Order: sequence, then C-alpha cells, then structure tokens
Amino acid sequence: MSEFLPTGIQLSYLIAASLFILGLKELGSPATARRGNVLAAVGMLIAIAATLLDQSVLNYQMILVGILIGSLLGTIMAQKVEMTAMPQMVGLLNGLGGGASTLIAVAEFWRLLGSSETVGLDSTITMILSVLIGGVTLTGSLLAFAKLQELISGAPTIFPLQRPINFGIAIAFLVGSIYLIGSPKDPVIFLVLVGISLVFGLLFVMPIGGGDMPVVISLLNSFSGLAASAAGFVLMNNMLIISGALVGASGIILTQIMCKAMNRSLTNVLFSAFTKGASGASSGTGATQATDKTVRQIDTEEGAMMLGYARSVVIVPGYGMAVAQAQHSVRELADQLERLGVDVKYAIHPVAGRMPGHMNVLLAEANVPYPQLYDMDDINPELERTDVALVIGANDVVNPAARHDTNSPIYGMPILEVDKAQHTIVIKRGMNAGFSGVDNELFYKDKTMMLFGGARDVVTQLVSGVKQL
Amino acid sequence: MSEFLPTGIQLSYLIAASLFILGLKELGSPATARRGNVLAAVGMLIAIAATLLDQSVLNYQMILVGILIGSLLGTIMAQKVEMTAMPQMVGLLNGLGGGASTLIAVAEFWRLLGSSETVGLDSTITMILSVLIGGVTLTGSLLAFAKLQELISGAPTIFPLQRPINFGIAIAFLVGSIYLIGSPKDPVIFLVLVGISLVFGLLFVMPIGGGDMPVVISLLNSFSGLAASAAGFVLMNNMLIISGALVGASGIILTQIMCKAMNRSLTNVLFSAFTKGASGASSGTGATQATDKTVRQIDTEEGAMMLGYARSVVIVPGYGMAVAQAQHSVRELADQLERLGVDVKYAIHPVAGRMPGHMNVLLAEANVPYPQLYDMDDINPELERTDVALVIGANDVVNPAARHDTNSPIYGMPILEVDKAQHTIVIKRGMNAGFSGVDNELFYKDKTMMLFGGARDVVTQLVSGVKQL
Amino acid sequence: MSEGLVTGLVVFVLASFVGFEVINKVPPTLHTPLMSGSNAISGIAVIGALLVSGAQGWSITVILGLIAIILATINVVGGFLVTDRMLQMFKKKEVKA
Amino acid sequence: MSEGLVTGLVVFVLASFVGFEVINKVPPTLHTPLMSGSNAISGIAVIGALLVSGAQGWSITVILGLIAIILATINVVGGFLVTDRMLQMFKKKEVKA
Ligand SMILES: NC(=O)c1ccc[n+]([C@@H]2O[C@H](COP(=O)([O-])OP(=O)(O)OC[C@H]3O[C@@H](n4cnc5c(N)ncnc54)[C@H](OP(=O)(O)O)[C@@H]3O)[C@@H](O)[C@H]2O)c1
Ligand SMILES: NC(=O)c1ccc[n+]([C@@H]2O[C@H](COP(=O)([O-])OP(=O)(O)OC[C@H]3O[C@@H](n4cnc5c(N)ncnc54)[C@H](OP(=O)(O)O)[C@@H]3O)[C@@H](O)[C@H]2O)c1
Repeated sequence: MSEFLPTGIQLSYLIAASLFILGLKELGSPATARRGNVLAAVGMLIAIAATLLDQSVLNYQMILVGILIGSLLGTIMAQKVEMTAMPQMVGLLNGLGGGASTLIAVAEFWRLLGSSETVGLDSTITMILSVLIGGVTLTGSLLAFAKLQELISGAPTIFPLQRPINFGIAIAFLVGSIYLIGSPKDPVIFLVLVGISLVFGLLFVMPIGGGDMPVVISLLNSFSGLAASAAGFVLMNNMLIISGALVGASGIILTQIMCKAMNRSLTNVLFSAFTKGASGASSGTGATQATDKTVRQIDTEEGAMMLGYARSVVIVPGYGMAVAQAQHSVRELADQLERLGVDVKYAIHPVAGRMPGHMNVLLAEANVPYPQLYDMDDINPELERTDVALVIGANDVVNPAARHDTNSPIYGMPILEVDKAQHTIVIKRGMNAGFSGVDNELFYKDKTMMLFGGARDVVTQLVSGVKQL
Repeated sequence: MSEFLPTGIQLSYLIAASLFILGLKELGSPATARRGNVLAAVGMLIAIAATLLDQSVLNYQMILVGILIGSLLGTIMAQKVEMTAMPQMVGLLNGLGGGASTLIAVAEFWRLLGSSETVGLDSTITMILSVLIGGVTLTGSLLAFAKLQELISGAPTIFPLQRPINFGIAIAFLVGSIYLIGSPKDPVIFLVLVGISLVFGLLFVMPIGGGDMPVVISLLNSFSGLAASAAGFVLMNNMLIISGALVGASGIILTQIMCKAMNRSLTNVLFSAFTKGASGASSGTGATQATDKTVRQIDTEEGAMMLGYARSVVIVPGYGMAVAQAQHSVRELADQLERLGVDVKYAIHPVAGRMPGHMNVLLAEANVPYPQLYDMDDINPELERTDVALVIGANDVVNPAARHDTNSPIYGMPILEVDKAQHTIVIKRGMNAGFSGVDNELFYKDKTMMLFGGARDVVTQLVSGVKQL
Repeated sequence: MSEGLVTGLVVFVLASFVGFEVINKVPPTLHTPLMSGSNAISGIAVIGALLVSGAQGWSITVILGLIAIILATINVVGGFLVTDRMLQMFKKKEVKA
Repeated sequence: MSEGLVTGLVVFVLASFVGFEVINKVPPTLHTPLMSGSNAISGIAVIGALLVSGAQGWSITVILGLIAIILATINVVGGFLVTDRMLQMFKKKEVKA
C-alpha cells in the first residue's frame, strides 16, 4: 500500500477483518447469530481504535465529538424504531453509510486539490467510482426509505422520456469522468459528477414499487459495501477494501435469494415499471373475472365459534398482519384457543410479508413460542388434517393459481396449501389483490369464508368472541 | 511486495488464483468435479506462463528441459498407477511438492549467501519455516508412500526413548534457528536445520500404522500447501501464498472429515502408537472371548446357491475387497445374479476401506453402474427386507458392537446393519479383526455364514458357481 | 497501475470470494438480521473518514471528514444495535438449534 | 516486519478463509479426487522454482532450482492427470446429479 501504516495497525486490521468474516458466518445460524453480531461489533471497535493510533490522525477532540454524536443518534434510532419498520431503518442507515463514502472521496479530492501532489490516473478513477457508488447508495436508499415509510407514495413513478433521459445523464457522467481524468484537479467537473451520481440514485429507485423496496435496499446495501471498498482504494486501505468486498458479496447473494423467493428475476424487479402496461392489464382482467364469482362472508362471532370448536387451527400470517400491527392480538387469540384445548400452529411462508423472515420477526416480537412456527414444507402435509386454516392478511402466498395457472405471474411459486384444510377463514379488508396484483381464486372456494376488516380489529374481536365461548 | 513484478503478471496471477478457487469449488460436486479439475489445471498453466514472462527468468532452455522432464515423468506415473494405489500415489506426488518447496528455500539461501544483500529477520524466519514444513512433508510423505506400497511394514514402529529423542531434536532445531537468526549467512547451521527437518518427517510418520496413512497423507497434503505458502513469503509472491493457503485449508478440513468418519480424534490417529498397550490388550481379550463362540461356515457352492435363489442381495464391500483387487469379479458376480433376476444393490459405508470414497473409486473402476451404489442411510432401512447381505472383506463397518457395546473402540460409529438381513454371508480369509482390531460378534450370529478365503478367489468361484445354476 | 492498486485488487477479489462462500448458507429467517448486520459492517467507512479528517486545523477536507464520521458512526452503532434487537427475539430459536 | 510481509499475511489469511469455506461442502465420495486435486494445486511451488532458477549461468541456486522445477512439475502434471482419471469414473454420477 502506498502509505506505510505501521505493522501494528495493519495486524489489528487483519484481526478485525477476520472477526467480520467469523461474525457474518455466525450470523448465518440461529444458535450463533447473536454472538456473530457481537463479534462483528468487536471487530469494528478494534478497527476504529487501531485507526486512531495512525500518525496521520491528529485532532482527536473533533473526531471524538463526531463519534459521540454519531453513536448517540445511532443508539436513539435503534431504540425507537419498531420491528415492522426494520426494512426502512436498514435503508436509512445504509444511505448514511453511502453518504459517508461519498464525503470521504470528496474530502480526499479537496485534500489533493490543496496539496501539490499530482493526482495519478488510478486514484482519479477510484475517486470517481467511489463518488458514483456512494452517491447512488445515498439518494437511492433515502428514497427507498421514504417510500417504505410512506412519506411519499410507494407506487412506481415513471415520467415520459425517462429512459432517454437516464441514457443522456449516463453519457454526461462518462464524458465528465473522461474530462476529469484529463485534468484531475477541476473541482467544478468533480462536483458535477457528484451531482449526477446523486440524481442517478433517485432515478434508479423511482420506478420501483414500494413492495420491492426490500430487494432494492439489500441491493443498495451491497452497493454501500462496494462504495466502502472504493473508498479503500482511494486511501489504499486494506481494511476498507476487505470489509467492503464482504458486504458487497453478501448483499448480492441476499438480493438474489429474495428475488428467487418471490420467483422474479432481479431485472424484472428493477425494470418491471417500464413494462407494467401489459401485466397491469392482465391482472385487471383477473379482477373482472373475479366480479362474476361469489364469496362466502362470515362475521367475527361465527369466526370465533369455528375457531373455538376446532380441534386444530393453523394461522397463516401475511403482509396484512404486518401492516395492521396485529401480531400481538394474534398471539392473544392463539392463547385463548389453546386455553380451549385447540391445537394452534403458525404456518410461515418464506416470502410472506415484504422481506424474508418478516413474519418470524413480528411473531417473535409478540413472544410467540418458536416451536409453534412451521416452515412451508413442514406444515403443508398437515394442512389436510387441519380443521381451520386462519389466513390473516396473506394473499399471494396462499393463491392456488400458483400451482396450476401457468400464465399467472406467480405461477410456480410454492404456496401454503390452505385450500386443502377443512375450512379456511381469510381476514382482509376487501377483495383487493395482494403484492403481485393478481386475483386469488381461494376466496371463491366453498370451503373459504371471508372475514372482512382490518386485521387488528377483526382479530381483537375474535379474541373477545372466543373468550365468551 | 518487495520485488515489483509488472502489473500484467500480477493480474494473471489473480486470474489463476480465482481459477484455483472455482476449481476447488467445482471439485466439490459430482456433476462439476471434472470441469473443476480442468479449471484448476488451466489456472496452473496461466500462472506458469505468466511467471516465465518475469524479467528475472533468463535461461529458458534449462527451464523448459526441466518442465519437459517433469511433465513426462508425471504423465507416465499417472498412467501407470492403479486405482487402488491412489492413496500412496497422492502421497508420493505430495512428497515431491514438499521437496520442491524445500529446495526453493535452500536455493534462495544460497543466492543470498552469494549476494552482498543483508538478510532481513523476517526473510530468515520464513526461510526456516519453509525448510521445516517442506522437509517434513518430503520425508513424511515418502515414508507414508513406502508403508502403503508395503515396501516396508505398515505396522507402527516405536523405539525406546522415542519421545525424549523427538523432544531433544525439537530443542536442537529451535536453538539452531535462533542461532541462524543471529548470523543469517551460516550455511552449516542452515544445512543442519534442513537435515533435522527431514528426520522430523520420518519420526512423525513412523509410529503411525499403515491404516491411518490416508489421514496422514491428507494432513501432509495440507502441510505441502503451507510449505508452498512459506516459499511464497520467501519470494514475496502472492500466487504462492494464495494457492498454498487454499491447499493448506482444504487439507486440514479433509483430514478432520476423515478422522470424524472413523470416529477418532486426529491426536488419537497420530499418537495412538504411544498408548497402544491398553487398546491392544482390550482387543486381545476380545479375541479370546471369540474363541469360545462358534461360527457357521459354508463353501462357495452353498454360497452360490443362497445368492442365486435369493430375491434381493445387498453387497457390502470393505477393505478386504480392495486388498484382494476383487472389484471386477464382484461386478461379474452381480451381473450373473441379475441375469438370474436377483435384485442387486451395493451398500457403501462412508469409511469402508482406508480412505473416503475408496469403495466408490474401486467399483467405478469396475464399471458398476452408479445408481446401484447406495449410501449407508439409504440402504439400512432396506436391509431388513433383504434376503442375503454379502459382506466382502468388510469388518468394522458391519460390527454391531458399534451400536451397543459402549466400551468398544468403535462404539458410536454408524454401521451397515447387515445383521438385520435374512441371511448374511461374510467373505474373509480368517477370523482376524479389522482395522480397529476389535472382534466382530456378527460372525457368531446364527444368521451369519462365514465364507473363508481371499476375496478374489472366493468371488470368482461364486461366479462360476452361480453360472452353473 | 500502481503496485498498491494491484495488491488491493487481489485482496478485494479474495474477500469477495469469502463473502460469497460465507453467506450463501443462511436460513431465510435470518436474512433480515443479516442484511442489517452486514450493513453495519459497511459502516467501516468510518475509518476512512477518520483518516481524511485526521489533519490538523480546519480545512474543507476536515469538515467533510467530520460529517462523514458522524454519518458512518450512526450507520455502525445503529446497525449493530438494531441487529441485536432483532436477534434477541430469535433467542427461543437457540433452544431448537 | 516489512510492509510486504504484512500484506502477504493479509492475503494468506483471506485465502485460508476461502479454502475452509469452499471445501467444507464436499460429499465423501469426492474426498479422494479432492485430495489429489488440491495436491496438484500445491504443485504451484513450481513457479517459485522458476523464479529462483531463472538466473543466468550455472550456480548452485540454479541447479537446485532446476531440480525443484522437475519435482514440482511431476507433482502438478501427475496430480491433475490422476485426478482426472479418478473423476472419469464418476461420470455416471453426473447423470444423477
Ligand atoms: N418476503 C419478501 O421478501 C418479499 C419482498 C417483496 C415482495 N414480496 C411479495 O409480497 C407478497 C407477500 O404475500 P402476502 O400474502 O404475505 O401478502 P400479499 O400477497 O401482499 O397480500 C397482502 C394482503 O393483505 C391485505 N391487507 C392489507 N392491509 C391489511 C390490513 N390492514 N388488514 C387486513 N388485511 C390487509 C391486502 O388485501 P386487502 O387490501 O383487501 O386488505 C392484501 O391482499 C408476495 O407476493 C411476495 O412475493 C415478498
Ligand atoms: N475410509 C477411511 O477413510 C478410512 C481410513 C483409515 C481407516 N479406516 C478404517 O478402516 C476400517 C474400514 O472398515 P472395513 O470393514 O472396510 O475394513 P476392516 O474393518 O479393516 O476389515 C477388513 C477385513 O477384510 C479382511 N481381509 C483382508 N484382506 C482380505 C482379502 N485379501 N480377502 C478377503 N478378506 C480380506 C480382513 O479379515 P481377514 O484378515 O480375516 O481376512 C479384515 O477383517 C474402519 O475401521 C475405518 O475406521 C477408514
């Protein structure tokens, strides 16, 4: 590396990096996940401490102030955030990380500007990359946050000529970069590049719907890793390079997993907005078909009876439960049913909700005993022998069309086969489609009873209903 | 790195290293294993080509001659070796690799000796390490080869005062190293260290029995990787360091797997000789217990009949089949039985033979169709419904004691439950114990028929017997 | 292309391989904690910020660096704490595992 | 402890991690081929031999280097060929996989 940090620092970096690796590894298994997180945190401490020993670090006061402010804000945010707001929280933090990388590159640029050093080709290139990735991560993540937090509409926004405009901007960025490589010390051009990067982030996320934000965030997470790596190349610092690469790789893998779980391709997630026309129409027809079918509707009293007198009940939570924050009432309902000797299980679909493990996190928050949660493959065989399957704000993950309707967008996605149960009760507010926008024939089956209303209210009523049995 | 190899070479090294990684990865799954091997080979080609471009390489003629000779010998050896001789073959090649690393270190030492350069502390240390690891790998592997090839007795050799002597030598090595660090250009001391390293290799492998050689070889394989890495540190060459580390890690993992499969600890494998007294006695008593029990014995004619008129036969090959090179006759027997409409399956125990996959390699060599091979877990449930289990030169892996006899050395090792079959025919030469040296109660069960003789002869007789049915 | 850059590249590639291998064995329920955990790690950018803002006195560089420090620290601290909060809820899972 | 040595150490550690992660997913039947395959890779020592024996003219160094080249090449060529021979036999397995 160009600057010769003393061996000691280098070695502590090596230790820290190893801790990160072990941490990520342990994060992979439930039994060790927590320790893994701690390991990674320790690694971070070591890395920071070692860096502070670096001779090039002088004005400690300011730095410590900065660290204190940051830690304080971080702690507060971490304490305040609700479990259901996790995705946007990660998105936000992620954006800050990206912002930091961008600032580092800009700061370094200004340092070189001031100094008499000549700026080498490769350091210019790495700086441009660092700015680009960092900038996209920053604005992209913030926009994703805004969409998930519903500060702005989660709907995909497309404006005319979007593609040509993106294209033009990309060209502009390229030209600018080439120019900067030519005259590396031109602040104007540099700032223009920064600006373009920021705009890029917005343009990248705008056309993507709120439901896909988890995917986007995880992708941006991987970007923020790459941004850190880029910063590492700017400063010739192995620690940054390694950690960045780790995060970059992990983020990409996770993104793929999420896409696969939703059985869509990443490109489809990112660019479907541009081709929405078609799919929108098709789901539209699906809706119209719906109208001429009839659904059986019941009220909470009937529902409470069906549940209370059942031998076995399988609860299928979905995105709706998350939106309605109904997990606590659901847990209460389960308790009441068990008091009556009903055998209650939860069926967790891998992509129920809007991010992997979404349901597990919520139910765990409501202290649902872990052994009661069953994965799709374990519960599906049991559903036939189940008296009542209680579907709470889930839709796509229980849509039988996925099994047979080859031209349904969710065809092929493994589902929870609640239609095999003796009876199915579906709690949702109306007949609206779910995330995938397709109609659900389950609702029209004779064995299916619809229980309309917000998940929270309905379930609470069910609880009181069951209590009176 | 101290010497600035041009970027191009470095990059090709990076590509080569990546190919090695991908190669190892693909070697991990049957479908891709072959391609993985090819990838690794390509990586090696790239690495060598890149190195030849290095400016410090001048006398091409000699080098090419060397490469040619090496390739020629390598090809011949690879063609000549028999499948059953694979372990010792790997051992031999392994030794050569270690030898190479040692020679590199020595050569580098002589270069420094000639040059006026002062030898830095770290380069001395790395050189000592390189010599030590390389030397141990060399002699250790060769001794392992000799034991497996039965050039010398495979029995563990221990001589009086072995431990104190080892200890003394270790001390001597340490002292020598420290001295060398003091005066880095003393050829005598250096050569002494080389000598000691070579002796170490012998002392390390001598007390280990032939049966454990696969474990030892895989351990030495990992050493040879470390040796390459050490050489890499001597020459400050990333390619060597990376590849060496890869092999080192893989070798260690594989060694552990092999030990676990034999449910022994590595230390037990390496040092059991020193504590043999006890275990030897216990197995001895096992043998005496044996004498007062009786076994049912049959001849090949009866055996042929039992097999020919059975509906289903499960063949359980073991180390004995390997020793007797009986795999081809076994395959012939299976063909004959199938001709008579008998349903024939092979049951493969993970540690049957003397190395993982030993049986698979042999049977594959005899072109046994892969679908006929069943892993332990798949076949065990079927054994109850099997008419005849034909055990060919296997012993420990079918020893029921592993299930219940808590103070048997193999207690807890999962076994092939041939005693559950209607009848069991065991082919072996006598009543000798197997690898673990414990008696096998299976042989004394009423359902078990012993068919004494060398596996090869017996099976061939069985074939002709079945033909005559 | 400088020597350091090449070495950096080597390190980068190796680390990426590690990342891929380590990750692709994570059960779905842990994806969210993993996402935020690795996100916290990406806050390592903080040490970059430390290095650039280390210079004595007040320059644009230092100021930008300090802002970077704050942002990155939020990312780090917030990330690890959030992850821990999520994982606390999985503790029952440890019984099973 | 020289700068280069530290970097070397970093590279070594990362590569080891890769090695561990890549390997620990290998089915038993492939252990033998894997052993000889990775053994062939350890023949990479050949490039070390090339570097030391590269010098012009005849010195002890060069001679030792040449011997090293021969040994290492045997290890490489023999190793890869043997591995391939073993794997050829598993080809039926590919049908299943
Ligand atoms: N898990 C992931 O990683 C992830 C990430 C992104 C996308 N996705 C996708 O998200 C979907 C998840 O399926 P899902 O069945 O869980 O959810 P869903 O298919 O999106 O259906 C959710 C249903 O809940 C109802 N709902 C909404 N708010 C409600 C409330 N307050 N009370 C009661 N019901 C409410 C909605 O119907 P009403 O409006 O009629 O009430 C909607 O049909 C899948 O398509 C998956 O591919 C998953
Ligand atoms: N797979 C590995 O990785 C590995 C590595 C090292 C050690 N091991 C150990 O090796 C053992 C493998 O079990 P195993 O049942 O396959 O073998 P085994 O337990 O060693 O028994 C082999 C039997 O074959 C008989 N035999 C030897 N030569 C024969 C010949 N020419 N014809 C017929 N029979 C012959 C021997 O009895 P006679 O002398 O009476 O004929 C011996 O009892 C396990 O204990 C395992 O832990 C395995």
